[in-house]
Amino acid sequence: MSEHGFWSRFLLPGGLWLFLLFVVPICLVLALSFGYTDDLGRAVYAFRLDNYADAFDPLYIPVLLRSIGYALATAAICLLLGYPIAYYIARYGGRHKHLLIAMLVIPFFVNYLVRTYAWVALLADEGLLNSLLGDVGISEIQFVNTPYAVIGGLVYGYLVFMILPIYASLERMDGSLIEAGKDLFGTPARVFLHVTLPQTKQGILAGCVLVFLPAVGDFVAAQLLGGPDTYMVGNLIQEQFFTASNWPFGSSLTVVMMLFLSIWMFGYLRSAAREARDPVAAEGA
Amino acid sequence: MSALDPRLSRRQLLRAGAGGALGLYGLGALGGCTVSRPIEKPESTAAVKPEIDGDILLYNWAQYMDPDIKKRFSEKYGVAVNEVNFDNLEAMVTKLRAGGHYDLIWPSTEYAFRLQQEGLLHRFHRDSLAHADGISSFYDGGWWDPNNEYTIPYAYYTTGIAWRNDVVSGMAGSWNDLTNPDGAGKMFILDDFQEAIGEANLLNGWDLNTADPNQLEVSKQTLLEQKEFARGISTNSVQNLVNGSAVIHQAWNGDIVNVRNQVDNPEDFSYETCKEGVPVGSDLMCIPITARSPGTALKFMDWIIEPDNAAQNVTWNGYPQPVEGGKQAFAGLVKDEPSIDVDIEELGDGGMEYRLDNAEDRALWNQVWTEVKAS
Amino acid sequence: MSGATATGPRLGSRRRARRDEEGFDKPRFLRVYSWLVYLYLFVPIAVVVLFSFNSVKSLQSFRGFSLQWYRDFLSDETLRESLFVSLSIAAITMVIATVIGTALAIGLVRARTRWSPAANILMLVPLVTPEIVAGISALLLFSQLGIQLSFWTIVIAHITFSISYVTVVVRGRLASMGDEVEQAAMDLGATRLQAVRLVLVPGLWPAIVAAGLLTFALSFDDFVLSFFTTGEDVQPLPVRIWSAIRFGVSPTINAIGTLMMVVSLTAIVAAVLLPRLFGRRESGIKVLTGQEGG
Amino acid sequence: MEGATVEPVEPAGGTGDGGDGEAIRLESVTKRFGDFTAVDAIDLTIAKGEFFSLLGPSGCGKTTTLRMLAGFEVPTEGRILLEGEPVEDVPPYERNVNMVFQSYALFGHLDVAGNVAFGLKRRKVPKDEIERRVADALELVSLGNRAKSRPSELSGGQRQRVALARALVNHPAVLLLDEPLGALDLKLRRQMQVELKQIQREVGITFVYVTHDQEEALSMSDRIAVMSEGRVAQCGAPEDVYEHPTEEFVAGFIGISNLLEGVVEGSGTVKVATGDRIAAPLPEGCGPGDTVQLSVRPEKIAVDEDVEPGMVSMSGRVVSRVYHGVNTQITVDLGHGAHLVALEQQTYTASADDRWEEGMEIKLGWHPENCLVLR
Repeated sequence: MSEHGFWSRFLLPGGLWLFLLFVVPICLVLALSFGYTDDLGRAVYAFRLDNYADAFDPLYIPVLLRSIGYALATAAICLLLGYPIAYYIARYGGRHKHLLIAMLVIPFFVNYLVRTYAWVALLADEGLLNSLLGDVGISEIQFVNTPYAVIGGLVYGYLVFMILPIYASLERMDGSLIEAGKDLFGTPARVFLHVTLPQTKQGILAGCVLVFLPAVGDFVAAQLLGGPDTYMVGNLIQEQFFTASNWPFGSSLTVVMMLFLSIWMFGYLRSAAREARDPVAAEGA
Repeated sequence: MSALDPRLSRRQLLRAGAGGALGLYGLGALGGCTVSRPIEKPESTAAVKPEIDGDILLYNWAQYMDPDIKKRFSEKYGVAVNEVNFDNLEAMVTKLRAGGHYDLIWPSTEYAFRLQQEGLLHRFHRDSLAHADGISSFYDGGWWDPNNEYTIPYAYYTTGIAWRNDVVSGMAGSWNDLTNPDGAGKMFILDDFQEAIGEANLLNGWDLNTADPNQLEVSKQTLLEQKEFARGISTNSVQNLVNGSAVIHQAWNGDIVNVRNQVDNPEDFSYETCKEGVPVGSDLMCIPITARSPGTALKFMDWIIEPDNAAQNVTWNGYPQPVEGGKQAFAGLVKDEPSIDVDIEELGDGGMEYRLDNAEDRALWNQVWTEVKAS
Repeated sequence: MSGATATGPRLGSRRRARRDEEGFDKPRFLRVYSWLVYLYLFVPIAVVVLFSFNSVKSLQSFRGFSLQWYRDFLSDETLRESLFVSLSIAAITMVIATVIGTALAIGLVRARTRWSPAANILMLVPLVTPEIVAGISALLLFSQLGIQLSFWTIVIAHITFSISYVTVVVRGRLASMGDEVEQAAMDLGATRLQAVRLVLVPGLWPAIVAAGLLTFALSFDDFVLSFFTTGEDVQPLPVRIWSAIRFGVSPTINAIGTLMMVVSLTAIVAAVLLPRLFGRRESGIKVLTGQEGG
Repeated sequence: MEGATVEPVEPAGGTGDGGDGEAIRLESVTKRFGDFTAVDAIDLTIAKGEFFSLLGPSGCGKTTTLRMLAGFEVPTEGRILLEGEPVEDVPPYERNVNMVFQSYALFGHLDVAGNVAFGLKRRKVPKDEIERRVADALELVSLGNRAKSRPSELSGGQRQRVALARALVNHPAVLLLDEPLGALDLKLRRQMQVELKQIQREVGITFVYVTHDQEEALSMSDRIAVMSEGRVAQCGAPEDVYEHPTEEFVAGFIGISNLLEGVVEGSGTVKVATGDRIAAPLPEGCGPGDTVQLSVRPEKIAVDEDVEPGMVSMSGRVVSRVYHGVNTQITVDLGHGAHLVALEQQTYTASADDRWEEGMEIKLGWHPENCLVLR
């Protein structure tokens, strides 16, 4: 048995599992997206384009765009919140570094639904925050049932997926690079911009992708924190499956969503590949 | 997570894509197949007898039954009583059609009728139950179960409007009250396609269950106008009212009982039914054909409608039960706010129930509701 | 890419921290900023925990200390079973996904067949696929095959989603380990399989533990996949919480949330302490964050 | 180190006597990676008990050669004989050779004793014998007291010794060492060189040592093969290779070498760029008109008043002067683009005060026999 034959065997269980239980089912979704619902309300495979005509209806495209907008905002805010804290821990965490990271992760062990619901209790019109504000004479502010609440909930839900990759790339970066930057007369801001930031590009990219893509498909935040105008594509799809019982339409919405996302996914994979061809730049990755 | 840096070339991506395409080709063979398999139905159609024949699995709304009642049943008969929850009826039917072996389910009248039509329910004789006499006569020979063979009522409710009388004034007992200016931006519509469209139908003076596309189009416009006015679309009326987000809320009467139980100022929370029409809903108990222990399930139904248990359960979940004990308990709960109470016998004529008889109508309603939410 | 700790000056020494107190890098600014983020993260958690001890059924005002909601939880057999089911699913997912994912990582780094690039992409796709898509496709697959939705369908869906996380974590460490230790083992008379078992896997252990914990936490917390694939068996806690949340909640869910956090933290503390009990010397938290081992 | 014994496999043989005492023979071994030829048809014979070095710059194929000996790479062409047996296709775990890796490749999860015992356990050596041999091997490398330490707790030099003990304990026919001292600092490296040589003498095992450090190779080896671009440029005893390099590459790679380009003249002298005619022993087959390189080792060059009659002498201007303590390196511009480097020794007569300044005129000279002509 050849060397490579031996190692290839390790690919088999995982490869097979992912193919049969991930790729094939996704193909099923694709197949069903061309199907229809019969008189008894059952989903039937066929080749019809009706669902796509519906999915691209001007009614639903804004829902998709809204979801992408929310997810982009979420990724941007996560980056703004996450980068400095990752930087602080990696550079100044000292011996508490690992404790600080563990503390970031702890809130994520309270169930996502419970955590999100806690925001409702905090931010409701007669909730804790408003009653505190009331005590200092600020009149009631509506936080929940707004797009801001949805984005806030998403940020809270996915922040850790931004921090960890960035932290990892900062941690891997050679600290002397920053010193070299300063030595070469870089102001701290310039050093950050021209040395630290490019060195951690891959971590930032990974973080953004890991936040953005799941956030697009989220339906919990909009359901619990949203208002009448914060309907997201995840809610739309979920309801086609469990409320409206229109699986084929739900499938086609899923496919359309994936099409929109695949542009981002492909872009990410491409950039990773480009990084690999340029070993100097990839050093930081 | 750190090493999320695949070193991929375009060629590798293409190769992976080719693999996916190959899989698709294989799926071409699926054309015409339905997704879920038909349920295997038992050949025997004999009526179920109330006798212990194994553990049971309940499939119910969340927090709709006092756990203590299950516990005492379990202890008394030495069988396990398990429970799983759904958050809407369509999801319940979906999982049931997928062949789930539930022993006891809680459909509305409409869903019970559909399931029975599909042959998915077990038959039983109501008089084989010890406490069947206590059942309100409204449930005797209803359209959904003319021969009393498939269902036992669990609870009933009306749909109306709950409001904060310390903030909102001028409520007139009409569905128009949803857009009372005092509640602007603090009004909620129920996140239920039938309750929402039904309310709009009533407001427009149409039949509650109209499937006329033109009428539904007008109702859709009504809903869109209401949505402009609304704070949200939600079934969580209890929390929305308690935490002050809502001052006007389309709501089920039982929820108001729960609201008033949770706040310091229960007198500020009112409830009204509307003159255009009062949707009435009944949740029933049925035994699916896939049940593994139909006998125990029937026995358990009997246990639920036993007067003391009914009273205990009503006190726990805040919804009236149309049986002896349950009715009285509910009357006691709402004696401060009689509007919440509802006498099911009286509603026999004035009340209206949701009922969409075929898949096309349902699809149309769902379509309208999806469009309202997505707009 | 060097083995992280081995060479090169690293970020974060205290000495350097003092020297850099100036301009943008001023740690004081970063420190305040970081603590604000920590505050943001912990306030809702504090609310969850606090109100789980509320003496009245309210999520708005705290009236006094009581264990009522924990009693409610414990006296509700269905909820207790749900907790147990969630733990079981997470444990089984952890074991199977860690084994498969680790093998996949080893294969991806070491094998060079024409299938490995495809496997590389395949492995990454679940990470960047919204969970709802995975949930729907799993539901479709099970319905299509006529498989009853049950405990095991949830487990299968969770494993499918977790493999990639394990692979990514383990692959990172594997790549930094190089292949010389395996060669050394084979040079000393170990067959390939022995080299994997006796040297490679022990060397990867910190990453494997970290990946396992991550998988456990993800599975235990997961709602979406469970929601789509749960069936007649006892539902995992998050699915129950969802059904409850839609129609108004009692502080019992705060008690549940608090208990879930306690369970997860216990699992972590155990994972940190266990290696020490076995005489291994990796820092537990380091292992947790997948940083470094022996 | 006293008292420790590792039974020699074979009594220590002399240097390269071939025949029965042959440990390794490479017969036109070639290794290609795709289009790249890493090792190009090399022939080598290594005698039993020999300390043999493969010396060359990075990328010259020395490590690939070593890895083929270990079994990690299979030759594309050619044969490898280990004690007379062909082993090209024998996997590493079945070859009686062991390797000390550049990175040491210690097993982090095992303690020092566990690392050393690893190979013996694989060979199912009885437990008590393992214990004894591990203890002996650790004594041999002076680590008897660190048996229970983890590799991460050891210094670089100690790790290196563990790696050595781990390989030696198996009594391999050949020990392969891949730049084992590369990661150590200079002082420790010197010390380890001495120890390594001593251990090799003691155990009598054949060592094949890969290094790019010419000084290391010269000081330790019985024989050296200098490799360049996948082939063996020269193979011989250190003195041979140093004193009589057969080609420009070897001369340049080993030690500092002054090279002056010139043309052979009829009189047997070489005319260099400065116009000087220099007498030098010409290699065979070198005739008038040939372009050659004239090579003189810096330490063979006499400076100024040390230049004796009968020497080839040239003069120029000091370009730079680098003080080394033991000696001073002086670079001299001879004009016409030619440079020479000379080493002026500190002796009991000369002192550091006698300084050459940049720009000073200087006279250099050497005995004709110390000058090599390379083609």
